[in-house]
Amino acid sequence: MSSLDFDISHLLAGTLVLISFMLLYQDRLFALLNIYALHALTLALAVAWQATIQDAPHLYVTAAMALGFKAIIIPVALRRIVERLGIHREIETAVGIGLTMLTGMALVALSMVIMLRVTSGAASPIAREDLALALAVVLLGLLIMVTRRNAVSQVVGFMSLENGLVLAATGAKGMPLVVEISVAFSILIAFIVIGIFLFRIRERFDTVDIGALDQSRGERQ
Amino acid sequence: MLLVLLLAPALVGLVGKVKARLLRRRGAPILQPYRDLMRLLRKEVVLADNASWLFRATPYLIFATTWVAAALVPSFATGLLFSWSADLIAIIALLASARFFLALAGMDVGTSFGGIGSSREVMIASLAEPAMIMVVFTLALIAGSTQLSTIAAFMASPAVGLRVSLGLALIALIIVALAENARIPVDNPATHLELTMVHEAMVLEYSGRHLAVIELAAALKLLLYISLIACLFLPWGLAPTGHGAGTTFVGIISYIAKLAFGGVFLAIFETAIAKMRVFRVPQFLGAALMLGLLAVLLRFVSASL
Amino acid sequence: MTVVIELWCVAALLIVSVLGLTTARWRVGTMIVYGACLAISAIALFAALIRLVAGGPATPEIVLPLGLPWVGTHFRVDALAAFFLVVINLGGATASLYALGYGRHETARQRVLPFYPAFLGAMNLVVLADDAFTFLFSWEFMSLTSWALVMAHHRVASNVRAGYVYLVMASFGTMALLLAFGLLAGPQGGYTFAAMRAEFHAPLTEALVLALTLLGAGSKAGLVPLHVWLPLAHPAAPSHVSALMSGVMTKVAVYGFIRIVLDLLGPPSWWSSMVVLTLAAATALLGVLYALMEHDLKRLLAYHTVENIGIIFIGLGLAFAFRAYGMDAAAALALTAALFHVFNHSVFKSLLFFGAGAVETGTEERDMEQLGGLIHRMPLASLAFLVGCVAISALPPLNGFVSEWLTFQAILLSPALPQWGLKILIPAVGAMLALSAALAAACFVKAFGVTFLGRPRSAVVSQAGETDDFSLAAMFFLASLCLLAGILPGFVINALAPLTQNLVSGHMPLQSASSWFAIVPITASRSSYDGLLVFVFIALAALLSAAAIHRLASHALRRAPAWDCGYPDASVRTQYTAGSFAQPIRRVFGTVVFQARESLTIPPPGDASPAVLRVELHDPVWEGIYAPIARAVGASADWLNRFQFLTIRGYLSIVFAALVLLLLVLALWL
Amino acid sequence: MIQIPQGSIEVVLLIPLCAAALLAFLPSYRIAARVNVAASLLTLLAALSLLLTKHAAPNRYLLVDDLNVVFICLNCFVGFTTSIFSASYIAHELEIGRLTPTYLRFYHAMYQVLIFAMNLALAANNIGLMWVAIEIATLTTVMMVGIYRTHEAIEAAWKYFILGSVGIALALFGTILIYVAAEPVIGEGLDSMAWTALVEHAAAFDPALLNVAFVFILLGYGTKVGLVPLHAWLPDAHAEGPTPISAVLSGLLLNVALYAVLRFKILMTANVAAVAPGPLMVTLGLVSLVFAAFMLYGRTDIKRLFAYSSIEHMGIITFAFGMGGPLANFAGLLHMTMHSLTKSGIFFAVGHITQVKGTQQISEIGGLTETHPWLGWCLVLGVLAICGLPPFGIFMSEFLVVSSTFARAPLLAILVVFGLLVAFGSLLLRLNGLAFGEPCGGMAPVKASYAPLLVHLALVLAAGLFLPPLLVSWFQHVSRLLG
Repeated sequence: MSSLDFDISHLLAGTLVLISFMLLYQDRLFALLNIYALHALTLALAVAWQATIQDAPHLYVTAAMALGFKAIIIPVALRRIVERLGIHREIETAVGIGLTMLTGMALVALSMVIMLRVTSGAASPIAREDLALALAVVLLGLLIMVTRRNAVSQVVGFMSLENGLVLAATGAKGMPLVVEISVAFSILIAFIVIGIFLFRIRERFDTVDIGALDQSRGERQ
Repeated sequence: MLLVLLLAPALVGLVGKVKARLLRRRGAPILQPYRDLMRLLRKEVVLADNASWLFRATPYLIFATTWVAAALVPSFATGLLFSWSADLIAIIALLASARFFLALAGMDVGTSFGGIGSSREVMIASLAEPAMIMVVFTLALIAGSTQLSTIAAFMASPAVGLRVSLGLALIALIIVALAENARIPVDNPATHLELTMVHEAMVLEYSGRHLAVIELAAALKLLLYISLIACLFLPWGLAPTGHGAGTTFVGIISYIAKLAFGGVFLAIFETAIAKMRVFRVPQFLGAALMLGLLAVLLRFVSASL
Repeated sequence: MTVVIELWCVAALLIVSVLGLTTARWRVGTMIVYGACLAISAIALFAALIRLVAGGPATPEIVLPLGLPWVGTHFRVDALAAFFLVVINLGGATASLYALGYGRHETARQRVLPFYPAFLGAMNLVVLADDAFTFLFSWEFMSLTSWALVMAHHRVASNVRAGYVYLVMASFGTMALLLAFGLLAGPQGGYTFAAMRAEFHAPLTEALVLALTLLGAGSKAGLVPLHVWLPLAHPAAPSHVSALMSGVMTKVAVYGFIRIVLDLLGPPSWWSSMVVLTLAAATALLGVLYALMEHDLKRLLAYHTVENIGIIFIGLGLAFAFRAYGMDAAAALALTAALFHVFNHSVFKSLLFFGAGAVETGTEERDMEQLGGLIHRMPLASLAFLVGCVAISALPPLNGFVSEWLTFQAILLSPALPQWGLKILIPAVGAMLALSAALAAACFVKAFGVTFLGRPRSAVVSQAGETDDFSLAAMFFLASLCLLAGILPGFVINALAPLTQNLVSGHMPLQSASSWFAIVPITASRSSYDGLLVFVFIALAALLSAAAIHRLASHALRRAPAWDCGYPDASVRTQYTAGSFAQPIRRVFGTVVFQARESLTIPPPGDASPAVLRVELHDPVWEGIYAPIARAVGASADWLNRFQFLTIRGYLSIVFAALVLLLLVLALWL
Repeated sequence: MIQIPQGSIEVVLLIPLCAAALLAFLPSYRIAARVNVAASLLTLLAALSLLLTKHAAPNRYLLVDDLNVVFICLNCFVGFTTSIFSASYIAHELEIGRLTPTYLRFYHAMYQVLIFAMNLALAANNIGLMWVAIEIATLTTVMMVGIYRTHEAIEAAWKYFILGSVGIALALFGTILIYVAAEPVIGEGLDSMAWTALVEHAAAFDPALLNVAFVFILLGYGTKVGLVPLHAWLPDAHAEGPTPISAVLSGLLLNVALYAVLRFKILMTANVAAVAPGPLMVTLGLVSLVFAAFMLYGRTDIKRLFAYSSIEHMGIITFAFGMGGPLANFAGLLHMTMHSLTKSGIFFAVGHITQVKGTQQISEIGGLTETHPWLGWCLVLGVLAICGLPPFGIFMSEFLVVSSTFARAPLLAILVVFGLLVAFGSLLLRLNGLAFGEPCGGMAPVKASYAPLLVHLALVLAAGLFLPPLLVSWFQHVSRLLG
């Protein structure tokens, strides 16, 4: 394979990580959703590129799915929900932005170290890069979930995490279709369920703040 | 067996006489105890309303056990008939069972006196018995046997040198003997002052023939202890097994002499010392226990040297 | 042959327990269940007895395809097992006989009848088992069934607590034994006893196994400081069950100890005997002291079980010591003493608990301070109880004395031991043994005197009457056993000879050789005791004197009120109570052991209110060991409890942290 | 492309699917409940036919071997008994109006979907397929947990959902890594995701990659197993959902997740160069055991109590497999089976108890053996069984675990024993309050279905006394695989 393929895929994956950082940095809800759309878009591109260089047509489906669902529908829907529920637009973070960013850096470094070392023998350079960056994205997604107090932003974090998974899956050479389907499928279900929950919660509280949810524990004692 | 039975009251009388003399009194004749017993036998028994069958059976049990115990102590000769049927430990245990029943009888009628007597008696006994056992250990370890005849024979033999542990054991034994026979300083046989009395408190409700039997048992016990000390620590003149008439005669004479000596010694001791508070008795007996244990330990150590 | 019979008996017992489940609804259920138990136990008893007397090698082992798949359940009866089978089934038979009468008063039949036969069966199984799994299975099953019986009257809060402490302690013991067997079996899992015997055990293994067995069997037997459940659980159960738990189940624990340490582990080392002896002496002394402070009849008896277990273990410890230095005859003597005491204690402790049960059914009262004068109400029961008291106080000519006498004889052989620590320790142990024996006598003067003698201390006594015939039959049967074993100990010793031959490869001289049924530990010149002769002498002397008195003395007899020393008092309160009876001993020992404090508050002059004497005792073991443990568990539980009140984010971050941590580990590792 | 051998696994999978479709449209809950039971029964029969006939040759998606056939049967069996129990349970819920018929339809459909998903996860020969199945199972249980729509229920479901999907995501990453490791050796395509092929070639995989993969797998599926510190969802989900679901969760779903971990452990052991998964599992297992043991102590909610007990037992099982060796592995497998039987049985009892007493607060329940002897004694037996007392089966497995461990790693064994004792003490303490003492709480007679409860207890009892040789040989074969 030419170094161009490698460079482009590397670039896209890297961009994904970068956007994850933006997600991590962002503290306004709508902006967050927009950036997430961007995140998904990049993912779509990356997947598509993988499809071309691996000439694995089924990956285009995944790319399309990423584009359709994640880049367009979900952000719009979330925006709707946010408006309808009248959630206040700031995201209050649990940990200071600066600290979060530093942690993020450390995580990226960690994932690089591990993946590049581990996959040294095994896979093609593209796969290695992809895996490493994908792990970074996954960890960053987790970090978002951990550092955000607000349900919507946590959901966003979770979805960026899934993006990382998709990236990894596509990076893995010739991985059967079943996985993408399952991923998309599960995310779809997941989203529905979240929606249901937002609704239920809407019936009871005026906020989707999990903090409010956490006010009451199962076992009061 | 009959010999000890006959001698016992005389010993008590002797002790009383000597004590009286030491106090510049003429005192009752030595045979007085026999007369007391006879009189008691003739008197009617006044039984408390609440007394149970146990109360009436106890005197005979006490008498029987004490008598058997006394009979097992080689008085004037070793290797008496059936002396192998029980060893020193058994003898102690026999006395213990006598005490057991006496204490029960003390509680039978349900007066506070009986209770006082019993509870103090068992408290004293609970310390005196281990001390006694320790003494037995010492002797048994020295003589390599718990058979009294064997021990006595061994003590008489030149094989036994002068040993520290023996001395300790002797002191312990004397202390125990004083406690067991309810003598001063542990108890005062002559008093009826409830604060101090132990033995008398238990038998307070007894009268008539029952009392006689119990008194006799007490006398037997005293005799037993003195003859025990005698045969263990001054075993001279004991007729060996398979003895001729002459040696037997010597044995009897020496035995009576020893008894007399013991009685006199006891009387002197009693007049010389004062009764101690009930709750100082444990220290007194504890000392005996410690002495006994010390003796045993010394013995163990020296045996292994 | 024997083992087959025994197994069938166990099976029958289990069936009976199912029967009990169904018939418990009706009164007749009591008769059916206990009658069946009596019959079965009797059969098992005779089978085991024949086995024991006949001697001979162990039965070939029977393997059933149950339990661990590739091991199966092994059963075998050797001399040791046979002896304990005798003890168990003797207790079982008498308890069932007693329960035929006693069980009629049972209010919670359906909580007793199903478990009682199962309990008997479990105890038999423990002794029959010949592999680790079966042994522990039956062992824990025994605990379980007895727990159910303890919980029979579960509405009483104290019983529930007792059951709790009991079962927790029991499973603690089982866990300890489990670890011990794990060591013995090795990683390959040779769980049969045969395999364990065959294997060589390193010194460290030996030490660990001994410690664990002490924990395991000790917690069941009631070694200090593992005895705490005993005085709680034994009184809580119905009396015939208390008798079984106290008189028999503790013996099963002793069996377990002997089986593991003497049989499976091979010859012990000297220090093991030191450990055992120290624990045993402490147990004997503490047990009797606890008992003296106790005024609840059944709790008192339970504490005495602790004491007697101490005496038994003293014998075992001596056996170890002698065995360690190859003094087999002496070891045999010590072991015989211990086993003889096992038998004796099972007999007279059952008898005493039966008596306590009779008192309880008669008066609905266990607190001695409320009793008194029962000897008039139930003369026969009190006679039997008295025999038990004399026996347990180790007084001749009954059986309790014989075993203690043998123990003393064993102690007197100890100077021959080369090891210095033992030289110093054993005499001290002897002193403590003597002390506890004397204290036991004192305690039973208290128990019998306060409960049966004197005047009634409360109205409950007046409703008491002589107990039923079944109970009396059981009690007198045991009482006569106490006497027989006391005056003819030779037979028991001979029966034990093959057993000691197996375990310590030595046995006492054959007793039938010596004349007049005297027993001779080593040689006649050294020491001998003839229970029969002593008994005959005492009887003769008593009869003679009585006869003589009745011939010579006057027969006049007058009933009169007790002499009141000039204080005319009607109140029964002036009698000595259990508390006041124990006061001198409490002052002597209690202040040291229990930090006993007496506070006397005398009202000011003119105030008519009574003076109050308050005694407070502290249980050193409970406050020193168990309370802190309980506190620690509670505290750490509270601390950990916070972890279920985190926010979702908190949990997520924990997961996150775990992930990152593991990745870091990998990154550093690779 | 899928040929149908006799006693085919496909049937086992199809029946629940069809039943689910049917139930989704059945209006009357009575019929629905019956259909539910019937479908579960059919599934069970199909599964049993698997058990008896020889295993069909594995294809690329499904396989049946000694390891999973046992669990499939167990799965279907408990599914069946639970459906019987849920019939009577749900009736009561409907009476007191906690559930509406609409939700019931949903409930029954979901129930069958859950059974299907779990069977699929067990029968999958493809790590991707297994992952999908477990994901489906998670989502269905999430909805069932939230079905009461009370505040606590929704919170529990939400918690379960978030933590569960994070875990599942991690598991997916691990799965991908496995594929990446397999791909160079086996080549692209489905084969490099099939268990059969993977185990065959595992020795050639890159060990380093396998290690990382296993970390993700263990954390991912470990979340579903409920290992501390990933357990947070478990108590809430058990406590707030309908009791039949708690029974299925504890009895089956945890097992399924653990089964997944086991499969991967086999993979790891097949590759000698890879770091042994043992220490990791041992650590997690011990932590779970001890932590749960202490958590049991302070519980005030009965269902939460037994949820924590499930965590404890999962800890024991994970520990056993972590220790490895024929004895420990055998014990682990046995313990899995026994635990799912016993724990679901306990939940049956608990369900009726909470219904009749009208509360889950332990302090408000008392003297059950007096007021409801059957329920009470069944609870007592169940708790004693779960505490590993004879004559029940768990005694055997705990015996094997502890005794085989002590000879190899004394310290660990002592820790285990410590945990077991604390757990036992705590459970017994609560049991005393529940079953004994003065009765309190509702006295009304209960119309419960005792059959499932008694059958479970009887099975556990029987297993404690005698294990059928067939089962033994399976377990022994599997434990050899597990190394």
